Amino acid sequence: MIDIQANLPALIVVIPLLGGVMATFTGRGVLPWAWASLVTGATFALTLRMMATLLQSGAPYISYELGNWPRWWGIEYRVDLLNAFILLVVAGVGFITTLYARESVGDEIPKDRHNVFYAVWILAITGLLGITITGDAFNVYVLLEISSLTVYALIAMGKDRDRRALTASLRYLILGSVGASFILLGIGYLMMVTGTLNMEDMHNQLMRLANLDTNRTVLVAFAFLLVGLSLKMALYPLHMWLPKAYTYAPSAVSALLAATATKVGVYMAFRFLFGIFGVGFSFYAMPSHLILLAMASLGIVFSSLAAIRQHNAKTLLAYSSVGQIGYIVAGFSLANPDGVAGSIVHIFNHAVTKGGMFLALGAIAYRVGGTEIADLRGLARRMPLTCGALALGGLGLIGFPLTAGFVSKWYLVKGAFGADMWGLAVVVLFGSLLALVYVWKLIEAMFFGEPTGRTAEAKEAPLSMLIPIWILVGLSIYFGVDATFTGETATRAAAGLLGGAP
Amino acid sequence: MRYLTFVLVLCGFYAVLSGQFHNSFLMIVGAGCIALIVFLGARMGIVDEESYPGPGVWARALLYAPYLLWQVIVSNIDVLKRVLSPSLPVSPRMVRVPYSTKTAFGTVTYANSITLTPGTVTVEVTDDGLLIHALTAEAAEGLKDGSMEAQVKRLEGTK
Amino acid sequence: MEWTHTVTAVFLALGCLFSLAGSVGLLRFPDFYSRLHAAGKTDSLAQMLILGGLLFVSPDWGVSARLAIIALILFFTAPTATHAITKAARLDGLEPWTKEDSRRE
Amino acid sequence: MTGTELPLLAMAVPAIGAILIGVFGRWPNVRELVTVLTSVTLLGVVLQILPLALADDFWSTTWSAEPLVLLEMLPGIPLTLKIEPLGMIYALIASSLWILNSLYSVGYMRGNKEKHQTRFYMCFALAIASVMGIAFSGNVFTLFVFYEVLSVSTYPLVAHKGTPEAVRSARVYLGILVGTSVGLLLPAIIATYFFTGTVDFQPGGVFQAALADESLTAPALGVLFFMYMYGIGKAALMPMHRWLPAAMVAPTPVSALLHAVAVVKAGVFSVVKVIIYIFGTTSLVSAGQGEWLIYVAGATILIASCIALFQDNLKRRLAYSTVSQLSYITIAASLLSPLGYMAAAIHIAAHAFGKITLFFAAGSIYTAAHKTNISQLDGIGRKMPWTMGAFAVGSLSMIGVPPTAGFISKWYLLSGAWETGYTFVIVVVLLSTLLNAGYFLPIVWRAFFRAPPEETHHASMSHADGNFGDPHDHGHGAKDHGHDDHGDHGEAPLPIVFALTCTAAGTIVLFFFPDIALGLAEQIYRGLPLP
Amino acid sequence: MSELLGIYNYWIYVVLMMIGFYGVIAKKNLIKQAIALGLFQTGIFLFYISMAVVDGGTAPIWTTIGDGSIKALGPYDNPLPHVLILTAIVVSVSVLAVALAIIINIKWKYGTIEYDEIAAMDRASGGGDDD
Amino acid sequence: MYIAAIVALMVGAFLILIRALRGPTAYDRILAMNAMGTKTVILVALLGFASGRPDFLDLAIVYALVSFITTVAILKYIEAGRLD
Ligand code: NA
Ligand code: NA
Repeated sequence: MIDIQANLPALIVVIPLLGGVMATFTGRGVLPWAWASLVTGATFALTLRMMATLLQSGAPYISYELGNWPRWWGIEYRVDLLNAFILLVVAGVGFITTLYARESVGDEIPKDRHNVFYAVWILAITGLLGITITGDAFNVYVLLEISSLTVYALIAMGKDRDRRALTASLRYLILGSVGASFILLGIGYLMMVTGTLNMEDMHNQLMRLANLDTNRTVLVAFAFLLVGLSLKMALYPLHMWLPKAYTYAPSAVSALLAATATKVGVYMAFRFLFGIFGVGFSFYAMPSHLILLAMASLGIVFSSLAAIRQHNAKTLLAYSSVGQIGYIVAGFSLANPDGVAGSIVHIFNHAVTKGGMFLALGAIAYRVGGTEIADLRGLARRMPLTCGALALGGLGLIGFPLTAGFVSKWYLVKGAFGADMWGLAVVVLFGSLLALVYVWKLIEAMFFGEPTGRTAEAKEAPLSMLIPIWILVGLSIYFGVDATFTGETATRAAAGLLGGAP
Repeated sequence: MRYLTFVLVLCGFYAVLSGQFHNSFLMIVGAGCIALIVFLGARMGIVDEESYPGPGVWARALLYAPYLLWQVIVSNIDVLKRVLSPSLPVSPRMVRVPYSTKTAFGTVTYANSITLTPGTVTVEVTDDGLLIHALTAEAAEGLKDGSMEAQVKRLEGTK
Repeated sequence: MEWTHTVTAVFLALGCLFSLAGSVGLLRFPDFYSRLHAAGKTDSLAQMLILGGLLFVSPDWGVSARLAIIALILFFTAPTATHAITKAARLDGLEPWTKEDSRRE
Repeated sequence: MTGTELPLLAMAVPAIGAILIGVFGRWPNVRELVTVLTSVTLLGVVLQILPLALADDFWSTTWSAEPLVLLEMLPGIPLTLKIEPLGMIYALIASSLWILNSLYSVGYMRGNKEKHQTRFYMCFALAIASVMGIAFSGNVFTLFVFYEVLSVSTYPLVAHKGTPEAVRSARVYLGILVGTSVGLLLPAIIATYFFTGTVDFQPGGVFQAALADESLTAPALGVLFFMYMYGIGKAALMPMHRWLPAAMVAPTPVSALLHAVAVVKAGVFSVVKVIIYIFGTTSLVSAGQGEWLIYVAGATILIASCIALFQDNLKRRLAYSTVSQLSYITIAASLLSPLGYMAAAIHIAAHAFGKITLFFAAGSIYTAAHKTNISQLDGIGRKMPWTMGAFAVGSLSMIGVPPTAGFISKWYLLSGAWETGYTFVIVVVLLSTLLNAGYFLPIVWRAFFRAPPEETHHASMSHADGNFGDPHDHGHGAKDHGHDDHGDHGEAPLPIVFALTCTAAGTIVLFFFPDIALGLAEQIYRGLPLP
Repeated sequence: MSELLGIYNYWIYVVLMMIGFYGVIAKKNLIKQAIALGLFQTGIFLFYISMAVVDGGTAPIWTTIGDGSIKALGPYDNPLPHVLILTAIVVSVSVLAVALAIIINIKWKYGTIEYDEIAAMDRASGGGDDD
Repeated sequence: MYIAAIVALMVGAFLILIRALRGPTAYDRILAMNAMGTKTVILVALLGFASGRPDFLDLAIVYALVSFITTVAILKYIEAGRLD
């Protein structure tokens, strides 16, 4: 049998890949969902074991050469604390959202397409996991396209519920493909200069170049990658595709995307900006931290303002996500230990908080049929647990103490002080106040409104939805109350990044 | 019988292209492809009289080929002349020409031959005659004498 | 230069000549049907000449066989394609342009 | 239970109480019993802590012992609990008044047949738990966390009625409180940690080292001081006071909680604690950054008092009175002198008892006579002697006339101002005393010395008995709301009258036996490093 | 001038890419956008291939020499970009396939594939939340 | 020698391209595209010989077949309005 321990990194991608393909043959009824849960569960177990192996080994990273090709020729999977942590987040949230998906998908996707839906669903997770684990630059592009393609399909599958899912998906496809092409170009130019595709080797070659800051090819590569990654991260103003995509996608898909998709985009930025180009080039030679900081700040303010204006809760949360990405990008653009640590910890915190909130909205859509603010009015009396989860998640978005969101804000503001960026600290805190406004718009509707129509006789969400919702929201509270694990992991990972070598 | 020739032609095609006989893997894959093609061919019903006429036809075709080739050359020269001359002496028109070939194969060959002869192109095959587009008046007239139709009928085996 | 190269050169020249003739014809002829003459026929002859020419300089019989196969394919597909296009145009009711039309314009 | 664990127990009792209240939600009588029992138990626990705080060797033993680590929230920044004299005063007031407030609430909520009572008592207990957290916080980070929990747990109380007006006012309430705390207080705390590497409360402050090695300049300290003062929105320094009048829409027991027991007290308590244990006299004086607070607090006192003069609604007048009284405490602390700190500490207690009595009276008038405006109170004293009597005592305490506790704190404040030579403060105190008289005495005079308008017409109908109806008898006194006829009502239900009488008595007892409050105030004084 | 000529490939790649990019942004017909996207990606493929050129190098495919052994015929171009682009082409085709599938569905559901008409219909039905 | 032929054919191709762009009717364009297809096959063959790699001819075979199928497919779509 395959030696699981030795081939762990490869299995993390291969098992969901095969599982995804096989899902198409799972027929009808509950089998597709059961199969998807099994596969995502197994993958999550593998990522747990991966993290455990890494921590026990005490080594800075674990390297795995695919197909025993030496890593200069073949593809090398490299796992350090940073991507082991993000693997955990993606696989974990993926597994929990899969468990949740049975009712929601049953309600929103036609019965005969469940096997196809879950196949594409698992492949999307595979793509994201692949990007996170691979150490080969071109392999990142290939897996990026796998995850993007499957996500375009997943969003479009919301068409039976609302035809605008199609236009949203197409718009994301166009922008996503342009972004991916820019990344491909960037990788191409890097390959020309360094002659290799292995990220670590690329870094060493770049460092050996005499005048790195004035080397035209490197500059062009950096420009293309920066824009491409910003598009994939949905960094303001390249976020146009996100709001509609998250709104009209099926509920389970919105949750998965909100929690993982853009986060892996940020991870890619870590690998390229810190890992390959190195901190010195990316943030000191290049004025990119000014650009990124400016875009992030604008993103935080304008997307939060846009969120306040929305009348559909899902769009509101989607714009909030754009803002939260602004925090993450602002964090790592400070290029100091606190800022980068804040950025990494917020990846986890926002994943569980926003993931839980979208799952709650999915439960509301399941019971009430929509997620407009009008549908939410007075719902707390009918669906107390779901609305409670949404409210707690809201507190997390604002960054209330005892929630995970607070921990991220703490690191980000401290990082801003450390870099004498007082303006950024003001923006981060002003963002929290804007978040207070749009979260309270939801809370006031739910707890003080008068229920009408389907809201009046809505029943509480089924247990199979409530448990995943409360697992995620619970995590966002637990890691707000005791943030030592996430805090330390993020700080050590940040130190690794700032140390230069990926 | 026809399937045998079909398989043989495919094997010939495969042998010519790959030229690999010592590599067992390629041989197996080749056989597999041929089997697949034959299966699809049978399903599409293309392995029939029309695409695999009897041996006799091949012999007569060889006789007919040089005549055809010659016509091609002449017609191309004619096109060349017309294209290169500055005044572009062209007065295109549609003409309907009756035909008396019996078999489908005969009709097609006749139509093709008309196309290949200078100045004329068979546009449509209808019951009451072939619709021909002619570049000039002389080209249209040329067809009237029926000399080419006789040639084709001999190819067809009907006098 | 061996005699084969000169023969090939002649064949290639002739082939290109007819090919160009076809292209020019395609451009200069007034309507679709007349262009049919130029495009349809010249390709058949041009490809036979060029590929035939190359036969003389092919290094081994494998290459020659390929050249023959290409010639065969083009010989059958080119006219068929042209006829298919004509049939489609005809069905679509495309009327040929005639001299009288030019006087009325 | 050693000394260090008691604060944890003090927090646990109300927290568990909140859960039990939720569990017994469907049986009102059991629920009310649980509330009262919890409040009594809490007072018991707090009284156990008192001797430790009053001990002579407090600073060398209890204070210097390792603080109780509640949980390791951020790497290197735990939530810790520690006993401290000022916190002791705050905890004592909160726990004792909670008992009276619970009794009062039972009468009020049933008297007015309010909805969502279980939610009300749960949030109340949670609020008290967070108050204990604030009172015994070992570092400013813990204080901030429970400060925010207090804001969130009191939000449902302010928005209790659920009417659009209540929701709007609650929005203003939360908006300003969370806005100032996240906007200013949080960055201030982060900056403190950033510059000094610690967030722990230390007598004499934490900034000496940072100031010494120039990593923190004087103007920077000034900015930090400004962020702290305006970050603590609950201290209602103008212009951040608007949430207080807005919160008047809440039922009276909540107003009492807000004004006397918990919320505003959390504000001024945090202000004084930050001044003493984060900045410390020497840092502020040497950096010369603390003085602006005196003038802002002074202005708040005068302006708020003036506004109070023109308020016809009784609760709004009391609200603006609170805004001004809070700044008494702030101005006392901003003197940066031991006497000033003692005045602040004592006034926290004095104002608590005085203001809760006034609010209880206001609630009693509303329950019995459904009157909310001062212009309607003519001659009500005859109908509600106990209520208006207590109101008078409370007013005297506000004005600062002996034998009420208000006198003591004003006395210390004046002597503190005299000692530090701030004549401005003396003028402000005297002027505001006049203003206090100006907006309280007319109410008392109107209640007792003016004849009720329709007394002649309704004489026959009024059954002028003064019996105090059985608390569960809803008939008596609680006439249909619409009908504004105060002819035939008597006193409010017993629990209401009993509670307000106790608090009124409290203001007087505090005057004659101030040794606990004084003792704790002096304890703070003993902890300060010698100038 | 020769230096400029030597890299004419790169000029073509940029031109191709920009034409594609213009098409993606400016064209209102969804099919045209999909085609333009394909053009845009093809431009990038040309860039990768031009990168692989070795002076005097022939195609990186080994051929069977007379005696049946497989050997390279002298210097050949760098095969790595060629292989990468094989994958990139597969990706580009898949993207096109998904795009066309979505466009067909849009045609069924909206009845049109003109962006302006679709946007108008969206605004009309959904009350158009502003982005 | 080959180069000359290649250039000639390229010129021919360019002319065809003009017709493809100008061609008033769709059929003119299809005709041009079909002609272009045949030219490309020959060009690939010539390039193979020019660069001394006759094995390019395999490409020419495949291209010839694909070009034919493309033309027929487009015609079928135009006639029937649907592909299935
Ligand atoms: Na002809
Ligand atoms: Na591949």
